[in-house]
Amino acid sequence: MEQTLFYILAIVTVIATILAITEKHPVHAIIYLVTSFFALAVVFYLLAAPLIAVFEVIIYAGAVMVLFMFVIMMLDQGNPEEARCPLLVHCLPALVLAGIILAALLLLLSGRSTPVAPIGGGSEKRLLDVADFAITLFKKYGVAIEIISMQLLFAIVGVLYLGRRRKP
Amino acid sequence: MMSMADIQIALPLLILAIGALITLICGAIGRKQTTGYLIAVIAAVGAGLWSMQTPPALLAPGLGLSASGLTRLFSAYFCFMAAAVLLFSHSYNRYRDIAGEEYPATILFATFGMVALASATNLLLLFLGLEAMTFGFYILAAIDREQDVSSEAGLKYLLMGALSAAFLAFGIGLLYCVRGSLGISEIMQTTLAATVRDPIALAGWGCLLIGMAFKLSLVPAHLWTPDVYEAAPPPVVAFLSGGSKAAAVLLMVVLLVHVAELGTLRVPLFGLALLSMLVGNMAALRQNRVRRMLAYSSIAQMGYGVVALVSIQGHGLQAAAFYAIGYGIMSLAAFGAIGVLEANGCGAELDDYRGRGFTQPVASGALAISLFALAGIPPTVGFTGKFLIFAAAIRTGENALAILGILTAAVSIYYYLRLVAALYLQRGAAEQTESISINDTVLLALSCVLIILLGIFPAQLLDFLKIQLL
Amino acid sequence: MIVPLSHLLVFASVLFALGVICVLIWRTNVIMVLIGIEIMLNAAMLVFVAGSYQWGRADGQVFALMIIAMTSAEVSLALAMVVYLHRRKNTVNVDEFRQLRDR
Amino acid sequence: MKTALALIILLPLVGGIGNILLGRLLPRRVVEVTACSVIWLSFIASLFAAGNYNGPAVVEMGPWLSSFTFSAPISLSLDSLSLSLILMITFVCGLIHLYSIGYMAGDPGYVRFFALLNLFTGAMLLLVLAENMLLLYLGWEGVGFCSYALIGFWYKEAENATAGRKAFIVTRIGDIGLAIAVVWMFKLFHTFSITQLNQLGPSHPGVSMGLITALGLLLLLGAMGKSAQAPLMVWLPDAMAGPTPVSAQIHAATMVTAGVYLLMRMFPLIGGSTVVVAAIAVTGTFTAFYGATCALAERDLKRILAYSTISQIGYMMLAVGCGAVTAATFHLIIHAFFKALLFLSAGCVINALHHEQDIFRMGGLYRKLPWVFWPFLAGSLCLAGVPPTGGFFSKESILTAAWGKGGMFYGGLYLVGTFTVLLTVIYTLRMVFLVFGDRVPTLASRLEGAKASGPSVHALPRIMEIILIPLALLALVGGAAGGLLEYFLASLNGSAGHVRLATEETLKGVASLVVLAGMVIAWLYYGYGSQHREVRIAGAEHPPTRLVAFLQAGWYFDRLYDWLFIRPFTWLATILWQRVDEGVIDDSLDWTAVQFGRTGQFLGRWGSGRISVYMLSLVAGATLMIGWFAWEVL
Amino acid sequence: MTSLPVLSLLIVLPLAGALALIALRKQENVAKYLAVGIAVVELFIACWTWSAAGQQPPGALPGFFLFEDFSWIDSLGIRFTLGMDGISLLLVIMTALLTIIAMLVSWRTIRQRTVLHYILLLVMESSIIGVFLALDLFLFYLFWEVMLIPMFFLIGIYGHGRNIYSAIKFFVVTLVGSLLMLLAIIGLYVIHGRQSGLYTFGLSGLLGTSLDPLVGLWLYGAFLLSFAIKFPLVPLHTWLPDAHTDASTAGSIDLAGLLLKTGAYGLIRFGYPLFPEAARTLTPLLTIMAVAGILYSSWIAFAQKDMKRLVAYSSIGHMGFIALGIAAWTPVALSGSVLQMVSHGVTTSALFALVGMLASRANTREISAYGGLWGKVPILACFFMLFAMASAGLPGLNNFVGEFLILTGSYQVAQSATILAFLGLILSLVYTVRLVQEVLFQKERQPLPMLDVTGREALILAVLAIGVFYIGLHPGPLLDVLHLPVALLTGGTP
Repeated sequence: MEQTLFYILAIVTVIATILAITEKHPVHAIIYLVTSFFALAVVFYLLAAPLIAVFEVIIYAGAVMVLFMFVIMMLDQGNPEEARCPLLVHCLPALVLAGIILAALLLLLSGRSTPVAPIGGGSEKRLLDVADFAITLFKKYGVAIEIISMQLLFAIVGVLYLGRRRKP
Repeated sequence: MMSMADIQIALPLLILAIGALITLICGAIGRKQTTGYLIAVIAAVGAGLWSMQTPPALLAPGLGLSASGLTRLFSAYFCFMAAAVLLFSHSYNRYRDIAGEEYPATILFATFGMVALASATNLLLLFLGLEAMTFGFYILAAIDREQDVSSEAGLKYLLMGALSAAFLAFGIGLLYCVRGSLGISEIMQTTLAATVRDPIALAGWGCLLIGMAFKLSLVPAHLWTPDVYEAAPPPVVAFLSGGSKAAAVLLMVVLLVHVAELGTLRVPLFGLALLSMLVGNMAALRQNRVRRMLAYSSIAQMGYGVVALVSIQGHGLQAAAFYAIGYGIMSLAAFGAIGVLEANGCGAELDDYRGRGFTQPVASGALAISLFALAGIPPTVGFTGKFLIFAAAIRTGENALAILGILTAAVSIYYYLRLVAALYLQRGAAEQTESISINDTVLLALSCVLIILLGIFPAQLLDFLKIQLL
Repeated sequence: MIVPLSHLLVFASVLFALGVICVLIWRTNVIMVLIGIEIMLNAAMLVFVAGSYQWGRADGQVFALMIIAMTSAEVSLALAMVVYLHRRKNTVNVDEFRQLRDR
Repeated sequence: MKTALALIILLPLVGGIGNILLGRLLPRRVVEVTACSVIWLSFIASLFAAGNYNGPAVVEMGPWLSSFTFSAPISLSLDSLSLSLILMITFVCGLIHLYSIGYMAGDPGYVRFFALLNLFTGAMLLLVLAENMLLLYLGWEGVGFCSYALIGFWYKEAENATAGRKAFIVTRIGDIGLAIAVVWMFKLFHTFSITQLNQLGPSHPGVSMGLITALGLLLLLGAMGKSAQAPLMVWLPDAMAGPTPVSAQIHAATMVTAGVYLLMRMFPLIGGSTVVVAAIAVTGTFTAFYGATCALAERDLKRILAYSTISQIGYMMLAVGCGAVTAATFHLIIHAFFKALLFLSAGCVINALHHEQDIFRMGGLYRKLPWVFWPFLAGSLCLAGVPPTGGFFSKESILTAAWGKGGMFYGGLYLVGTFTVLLTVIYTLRMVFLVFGDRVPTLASRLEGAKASGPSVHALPRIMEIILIPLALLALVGGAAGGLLEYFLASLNGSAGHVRLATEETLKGVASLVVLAGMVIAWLYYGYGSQHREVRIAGAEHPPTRLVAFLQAGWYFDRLYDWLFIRPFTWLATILWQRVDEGVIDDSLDWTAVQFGRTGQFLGRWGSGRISVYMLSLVAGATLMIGWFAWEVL
Repeated sequence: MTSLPVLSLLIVLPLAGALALIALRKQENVAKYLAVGIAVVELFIACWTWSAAGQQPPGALPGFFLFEDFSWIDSLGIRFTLGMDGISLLLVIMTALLTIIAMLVSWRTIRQRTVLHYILLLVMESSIIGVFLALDLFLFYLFWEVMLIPMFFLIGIYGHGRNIYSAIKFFVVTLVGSLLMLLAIIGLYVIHGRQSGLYTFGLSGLLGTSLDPLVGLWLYGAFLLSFAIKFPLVPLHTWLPDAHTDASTAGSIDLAGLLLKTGAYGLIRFGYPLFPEAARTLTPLLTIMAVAGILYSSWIAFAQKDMKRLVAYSSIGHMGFIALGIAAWTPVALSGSVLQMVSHGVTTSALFALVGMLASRANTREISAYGGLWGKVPILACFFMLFAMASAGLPGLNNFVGEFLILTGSYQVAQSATILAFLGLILSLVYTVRLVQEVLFQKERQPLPMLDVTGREALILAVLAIGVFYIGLHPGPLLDVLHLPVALLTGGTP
C-alpha cells in the first residue's frame, strides 16, 4: 500500500516538476512546483519524517513559493508573451549534460554493492519519530541552529541593505 | 548540558556572533561609523586571541566542535585576517562611501562561518559553516551600492554559489546514505578507504568535488572569480581569497586527513589542478585589468593548492595548509595595497598603475612584494609554499603534475612582472603624494614582514602543521 | 521499509537532473534559475530523508531541515538582488548583466 | 748572466711602459733619450751576455703560470742561436730608434711611438730568449700587437688602421696554428719547455712521425703568418702604411724573422719529418719567387722593399727546409742589416720627397741625397746578392744547401731559387735606377711646371743619414761573418747535405753569372740612358698591362681572400645576427610568448560575463566528474 | 677566525647596508658614501678570508677552509650551510670588487632614484655571494632566485630603450630554467631520502646518491638547462644581448661580471659533483654548445652596430670558453675555467664601464658615431685598447691565462672541439679589432663632446687594469688557491 503510494507520488512529483520547468508562464510554473512539493512532502511523511514534510509544505510550498510569486508580480513578469521560450539550441547542451549526469547517477546509485553495518550498537531498524528528531537536533546539532539562525538574520540584513534607497 | 569546557571551545564562535550582533545594534542606534568597525575589530581580535589559548579539551562532543591545533590555528588565522580586512576596509570604505554597520557585521558573520567550518567535526556543521561564510560573501560582494557592477557580481556569485551548494548538499546526502552518519572521520574512512569502492559514495564525491571546485574557484567552476574580484571592494577580495579560499582548502584538508591515499579521487583532482593552473595562468597573461589578472592568478594558485591535495602521500596536506595561510597573507597584502592605491585615485587598468611605485611607495612596495611572493620568488612565503607543494608532489610521484605546474608557474611570472614593471619601470602621468592611513601602513608592513618571515623561517609553522596532520 | 534505498536515490537523481535542466534551460530568466536550484535542493533533501530512513537516524532529517532554512535565506537574498538589479536594468534576463567580463 | 738576460728583456719593456705611463708628462727629449737608451743598454747587456757565453744556458726567472702539470715559468734560454739574434736585434733596433728621433721629429704622437717601439723590441727579445713555448707565445703575440698598433700608427687614415688590422688578424691566423701546436705538444710531451721538447723529440713514447709532421705543419702555419709566407703573406705589403722606422723594424729585426726563428728553434723536433721539411722548403721557395715577381712590377718604393722582404724570408725558409739552419741564420742577420739599411734610406728618400713613394715619380736623387744614395746602393747590392757583399754569401750558402740536398725535388727548388736571384737583381736595380738615376722630364714633372728639374727635396735631420753608415758597412762586409757563424751555430744544423768544395765554388760561379746577367738586363731596361727606361717611365702613366697588373696586385691574392673569406664572413655575420639570432632564436621565443598570450586571451573569453555560460561550465565539470566515476565503476 | 661567522657576515653585511640605506633615502650623498663604504668593507672581509686558506674546519667537506652550519628548517632537512673553498674565495672577492666598481661607475650617471640603485647593488652583492657560498641546495636555490629581483630592477628602472621588455624577458627566461632545476633538486632530495632514509638538502649529504642512469640524466638535464641559460650557452642566450643593451652600465657590470658566473659556478659546484655519470654522458652536448657559443657569438659580435651589444655577444663567447673548460673537467681546464671567470669579470666589466663612459659623454652607443678617439681622449683610449686586447686574449693579459689553461686542458680530452675553439680566438680578435679601429682610430666621424677620464673613472679603470695585469702576469697565487678544490673536484691527487 505504502509502496504503491510512494511510486504514485514519485511519478506525480516528477511529472509536476517536468511541467514546472517546461511551463512558459512563471505563475503556472510555480503552481506546478507547489504541486510537486506537496507530493514530495507526502513522500517525506512516508519516509518517517513528518516534521520535514510539514516544513516542506509550510516553508517551501508556502513561504518560498509565495515569495517567488510576489517577486514575479512585483517585477511584472506575469505575462507569458514576454517570457521568451528557450531555444532548442540552448536546450540541447542542457539536456545532454543533465542526461549524462542522470545516466551516471543512475548507474552509480542503482546497484548497491555491499551494505555497511551501522556504527555503534544501534543496529535496530525502527521508525523514527518526532522525539528522535528533536533530540538529535537539539542535543547534537545545537551549533547548527545557531549558525542557521545567524544566516537568516544576515539574510534580513542583506536584503535590507540592498533594499535601502540610494542616496540622491 | 553544556559544560564549561564546551563553552570555552565554542567561545570564539560566540564572541564573533555576539560581536556581529552588537555591531548591528550599534548601527541601529546610530552611533558613529567608526564604532562599528572598532567593535568588530575587537571582536575578531578577541576571538582570535581566544582561539590561540589551549582549551581544556580538544573536542566538544555535545556541540560537534573540535579545538584541535589545526582548528585553533585556522580559527585564529581567520579572525586576524578579518581584523586586518576590517582595518583596511575602514579607509577604503570611506573613500568609496560604503556606509553602514552592515559591512563590519557581515565580515564578522563570514568569519563566524569560517571558524565554524574550521571547528566542525561533522558534515552538517561543515556545510553550514561553508554556506554561512559564502552567504556573508554574497552580501559583501554586492556591498558597494554606488557601482552597478557590484550587485551584478553579487548576483553572479550568489547564483553560482547556490548551484554549487545544491551539488554539495546532494553529494553530502549521498555520502550520508552510505554510512548513516555525518561524522567526518567515519564518512571518510568508509567512503575513501582503498578497500571500499562504493558507487554511491563515488557519486557523492563527484557532487561534493564540483561544489568544492566552486568554492576554491577551480576550472571549470572558476568563472565567477574574475567578476567578483573586479567588482567587490579590495579588502573584501582579500578576505575572499585569504579567508574563504583558505577555509575551502582547510575543508579539503580536514576531509582528506582521514585517508592515506586518494584512490579514485586522484584523477578528478588531478584534472582540476591541471586545468586551473593552465587556464588561470594563461588567461591572466594578457589581462589589462589588474584585479581580473589577480583573480585568474588566484585560480591558478588554487590549482597549486589542489596539487598539494593530490600529493597526499608526500605531506601534501601539510603543504596545502601552509599554502592556504601563505596565500591568504599574500592576497591580504596585495589587495590591501590595491585598496590603498585605488583610494589614492588609481584606476582599474594596468596602465593606471604606471609609475606609482615612486609616488606611492608604501602601497606599491607592499604590492610588489606580494606579487613576487605570488610569483613564487624566494625569500617569500609564496616560494616556500610552492616548494613544499612541489616537494610533496614529487614525493608522491606526481611528476607530471609537478613539471606542468612548474612550467605554468614560469609562465605566470610574466603577468606578475607586468604589474611590477608598471609600478616601477614606467613613468606615470602625474606626480602625487600618497595619502595612507597609519593603520594601513602598519598592516601592509606587517603583512610584508610576515610574507618574508614565513618565507625564511617556515619551520615552526611547518612543524606545527606536521604534528597536527600526522 | 517501504521501498529499497536505491529506488529513493533514483527518484532523487531524476529530480536533481530535472533541476539541472531547469537551471540550464531557463538561462534567460533568473527566477526560473532559482526555481531550478530549489528543485535540486529538494532532491538533496530527499536523499537525506531517505538516508535517515534507511539508517534509522535523525541526522539526515536535521540536515534536510537546515537545507530548507538555508534555501529560504539564499532565495530571499537572491530575490532582493534581482529586484535591485531589475530596478536598474528593467530586466530579469541574467545574461544582460554582463558589465563584468573579459574584454 | 741572469741579471744580464733579465735586463735585456726588461729594459725595453720598462722603457715602453714607463713612457706609456709617464711619457706625456715628460719633455720630448727625455722620452726620446729614454727610449733609445734602454735599447742600447739592452745591447750592452747582450754584449755582456755574449762575453760570458760558454755554452747553452737556461735561466729561470720566476713563476708565471703553473697549475697541476701545466707549468710555464718565466725562464730564458741563451744559446748560440738566440745570442746571435739578440745581438742583432738590439743593435739594429737601437739604430732604428736613433733614426726615429729624426724621423718622428715633427710628429705629436711620439710618446706612443717610442713606447710601442720599445715594447716591440722587448717582445721580440722575449720571443727569442724564451725557454718555453708559452713565453715564446707571449712574445709572439706581443710582437703582433705592437706591429698592429704601429702599422696603424697614423690612425686617422682609415687605410693605415685597416692595414694594421689586417696584419694583426692574418698573423693571428698563423698564431692559432702555433697555439694548437703548443697545446698539442703539451698533450704529447707534458711540457712546454723548448729544450725538453727538442730533447724528447720523436723518440718519446706515444709519439709517431705522423704526429711530428702534424706539429711541424702547425708550426709552419704559425711561421707563415708571422714571416709573411705564402699564403699568409698578404699583410706585409700593406704594413708599409706605418712610419718607416716601424717598417724597418718589422722587416729587419723583429716580427717577420720570428717565424723563421721559430722553425729554427724547433728544428730538432720537427726536422726529422721529411714532409715538414719539404713543406717548409716549398713554402720558402714559392714565397721567394712570388715576392720577387711582385717586386718586379711594384711602383711603390716601400712596397718593393716589402716584397723583397717576403722574398728574402722565403730564402730563409728554404734554408730551414734544407736543414741549413746556419745558412738561414746567416741570411737572417745579413738581411736584417741590409733591409734595415734599405728601409731607413728609403725613409730618408720619402721624407725628403714629402711622402712621395712612387718610384716612377722620383729620379735624380743621387745628386741631391748623396748620403742616402751610397748606403742605399750598398744595401741594394747586398739584396741583389752581388758578390762580394754579405748578401751574396748568405744567399749562396742557402742555394748551396739546397743543391747539396740533392735529388729532383731540391734540385728543382735550387733552380727556382736561382731564377729568383735573377729576378731579385732586376727589381733591385730597377728600383735603384729609377729612384736615384737621373730624371728625364716626365708627365708628372711637366705638369708640375717650371718648379725644378726634379722633385723638390727638403733637408733631412743629420741623425737619419748617420745611422745609415754603420749599417751599410755591416751589410757590405757581413759576408765575412759567415764563417764565424758557421762555427758558432754548427750544433744547430740539421741534415744539411755537405757539399764538396769544388761544387761549392762552381755554384758560386753560377750565382755570380746569374747576378751579372740580372744586372745587364736591369741596365738594359732601366739603366740610365737606355731607351727602354724612357718607355717604361712614360708607360707608367698608362694603365698597366694584364701581367703587370696581376703582379702589382700581388697575384690578386688580396682579391681572392676577399672573395673567399672576408665577404662571406661579413655577409654571414649579418645573416647570423639578423636572420638567425634575431630572426629565429629570438623571434621564436617572442612567438611562443605571443601564442601563450593569445591562448590566454582565448581562455579569458570563457569569462564572457554571461552567467548561463558560467553555470553551464560548472555543470559540465560536474558531468565530467560524475561521468568519470561512472566510467570507473563500469 | 673560526669563532666569527665570517661567511654569514659576508652575506648579511650588504643586506644590512641596504636596510640602512632605506632609512637614509633622503640623504643621497651620505647614502652613496655609506654604500661604497660597506662594499669596501665587504671587499676587505672577503680578502681577509684568504688568510684562512689551508685550514680544514671540522664537519666541512674537504677543501673548504671556512665552514658554517646553522640549523634552519630541520624538518625538511634544510640547513643554513655555508662554505668557502678556493673557487668560492676568488669569486667572492671578484663579486666584492665588481660591486664597488659598479657603484663607482654609476656615481654620477644615475641621477634619479639614486639610493635605490645602491640598495639594489648591495642586495645583488649579497645574493650572489650567497650563491657562491651556499652548500645547501635549498639555500643555493634561494639565493639563485633572489638575485634576479635586484637585477630585474637594475635593468628595468635604470635601463633605457626597451628596458621593460628586456627586464621581463631576462626574468622569465632565466626563471624557466631555474624552476625546472628546483624540481630536480627536490627530485634528488626525495631519491636520496628514499635511499638513505635521511632527507637532506645538504650538498655533503647528497653527494653520494646513486641514481638510476636515466633519472640522473633527467635531473642533471634540468640542472644543466638552468645553468646553461644563466651561462648563457647558445642557443639559450637570447635574453642576454637584450638585457645588456637596455641595462645601465652598473647593471651590465653586475650582469656580465657576476650573474653569468653563477651558472658556471653552479655547474662546477653542483652539476658535475652531484651527477657525475649523467654529466659525463651529456659532456658532448655541453662541449658542442660551448664551441657553438664561442664561434657563433663571436661571429655575430662582428656585425653589431651597438657597442654594448657587441660586448654582450663577446661575453657570450668568453663564457663559451668557460663552458668548454668545465666540459673537459680536467684539472688544468677547470682551473682555467675558474680563473677565466674572474678574468672575464674584470675585462668585461671594464669594457662595459668604458662603453658607459663613452655613452655618457656622447649620448650614443652606435659604433658608427665614434672614431678618432685616440687623439681626442688618449687616456681613455689607452684603457680601451688595453681592455679590448685583454678581451681578445693577448698573452700577458688576464684572459689569455684562463683561456690557454682551458684550451690546454680541453685539448687533452676533446681535440677537435678545442681546435674549433681556437678558431674562436681568431674571431674574437676580428671583432675586437674592428671595434677598436672604428672607435679609436680613423677620423672623427661626428663631432662628439669628449672629455678625457675624470679621476673617479681613472680610478675604476686603473683598478681593473691592475687586475688585468696581475692575473695576466702573476696568476700564481690564484692558481695555487684553486689547486686543492679543483684537484678534489676532478678526482685527481691534491
